[in-house]
Amino acid sequence: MDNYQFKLDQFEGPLDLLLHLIKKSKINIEDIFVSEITEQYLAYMEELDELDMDRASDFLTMAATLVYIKSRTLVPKPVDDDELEEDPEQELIERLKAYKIFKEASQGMKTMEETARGRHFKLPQEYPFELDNFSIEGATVDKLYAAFNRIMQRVTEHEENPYRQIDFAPEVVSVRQRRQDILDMLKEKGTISFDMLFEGVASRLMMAVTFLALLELLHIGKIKATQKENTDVIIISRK
Amino acid sequence: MVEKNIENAIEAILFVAGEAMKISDIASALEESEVTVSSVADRMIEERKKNESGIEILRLGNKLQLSTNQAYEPYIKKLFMPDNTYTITNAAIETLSIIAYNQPITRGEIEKIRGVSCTYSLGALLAKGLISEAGKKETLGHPILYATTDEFLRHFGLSDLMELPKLAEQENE
Amino acid sequence: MVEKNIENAIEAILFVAGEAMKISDIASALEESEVTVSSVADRMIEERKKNESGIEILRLGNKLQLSTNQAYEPYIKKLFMPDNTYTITNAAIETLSIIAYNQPITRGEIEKIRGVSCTYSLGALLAKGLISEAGKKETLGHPILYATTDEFLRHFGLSDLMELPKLAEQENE
Repeated sequence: MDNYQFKLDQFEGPLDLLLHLIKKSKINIEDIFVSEITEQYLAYMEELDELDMDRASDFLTMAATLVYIKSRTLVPKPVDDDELEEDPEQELIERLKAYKIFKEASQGMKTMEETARGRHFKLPQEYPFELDNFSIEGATVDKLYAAFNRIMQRVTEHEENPYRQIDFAPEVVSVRQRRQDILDMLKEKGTISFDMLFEGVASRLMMAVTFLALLELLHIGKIKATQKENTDVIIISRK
Repeated sequence: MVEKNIENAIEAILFVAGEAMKISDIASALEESEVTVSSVADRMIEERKKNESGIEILRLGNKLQLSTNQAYEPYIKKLFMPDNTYTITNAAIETLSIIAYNQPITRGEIEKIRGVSCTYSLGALLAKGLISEAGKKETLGHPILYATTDEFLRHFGLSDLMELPKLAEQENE
Repeated sequence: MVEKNIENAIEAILFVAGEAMKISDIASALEESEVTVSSVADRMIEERKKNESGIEILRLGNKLQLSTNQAYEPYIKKLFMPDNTYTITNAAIETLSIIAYNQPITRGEIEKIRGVSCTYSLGALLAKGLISEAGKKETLGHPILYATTDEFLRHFGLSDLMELPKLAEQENE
């Protein structure tokens, strides 16, 4: 191991450390158990002198997993029940692959954050506007006191739930349900645009379900889709 | 700087400012002369009037400020009018109560509590002499501090700020 | 309503609102269809981009919001020295990217992917308003689901979650 002061803080967790070792050894994720990675990982663990137990426990659990997997290769496997048991080796490889995807995605997000920096927004305007007409005749200390308490009340409520929420469609919806949704939307609005159907739809699954529902409805002739020009919005209406 | 760029920069600056900005301050930020900024502003005001833009530029003496075009007031009323009981006076009293209990305080701090821009109600309270400027805060940008006046005490029949009713949380202390 | 009037009214409404406004709410105030308002908005966005306007319109999912054009940030910094340029730590951004691509998602599911406890970074992301609770999962223990917010879209300059770059695995499909 290099003369390299290892710090736990440099890594976002055991998977991050493993990815780092894999990258340094220039091997594929699939090859970690035929390589020296386990030994390198354990060597890192031994270097830890001051353990931040909270963080280190994740790293130590992973060390145990790695040792267990390594030991399995040394002892003969029982013949039968192998099929039923989930292969911990394969599982770890899958986890590493999944983690790697998000690690890379988060690096992409850093770049996006950088480019988006420097926008400014404004507070809502005070309304009503015509403050020239305002009069505080008759305003008493009690009224002043009540106003302040009212604001404090509002601030407290705001703090309890300070996050604006995006409305999400439920994750798992059947094509049948989605078909009904589309018909309901048409009943309410008369016509809808193709894009409106996908507004606020966050998952690919949900998009696919929506699209399938649309195709089915077109197929059975319950709805029709029209478009003036090639690039124009597609309008969906009932037949 | 190209004139189009000056226009756009003025627009962005006024948007962030939220209140009236001195033409001289804008000019020095853009490293342009006051005369240039002033004449560009005049053209912008003219153009927005002609186009009946939703956002207008107002010239208040040597200052500029963004404002909505009154022509669209009916739509704004429909969307934002809280309810009939919430009057202009309520907005001003809210702002005044925050100042009374937290003076001296900056516009930014008041807005943070109320969650809305307070330029209008501060202006109205200043005009009525209920609050006044009370120096500048020793932080970045040196924002103006506001405090209540003697007129405020007179109006509310107080001889001293100590006579303001205690707040619920202070009572518990 | 003439299209030019719709444009101006949208502008005025967004100015008063400050925060993101639903296209559907704007449409009902203007007594126009959502489709109309949406397409007028698209044209306004386009035009402001082309003109490098100081004030831009952002589309955040099914909402619209006014924002300054980043190009004029240097002048705004000079005048106001605003302190809104926070960045996110690596741990938090990992957690955030998992949420962004898999929302709504529980803490347990995030931790399974990251392999470490995420209590800390979830707290930081909630405090910054980049994520919010989005209901509970219909499984044992009813764990809280997390999803990204409008602030998330704004912070990363996205108008829609669909604009997130594709994941490596999806490209291979």
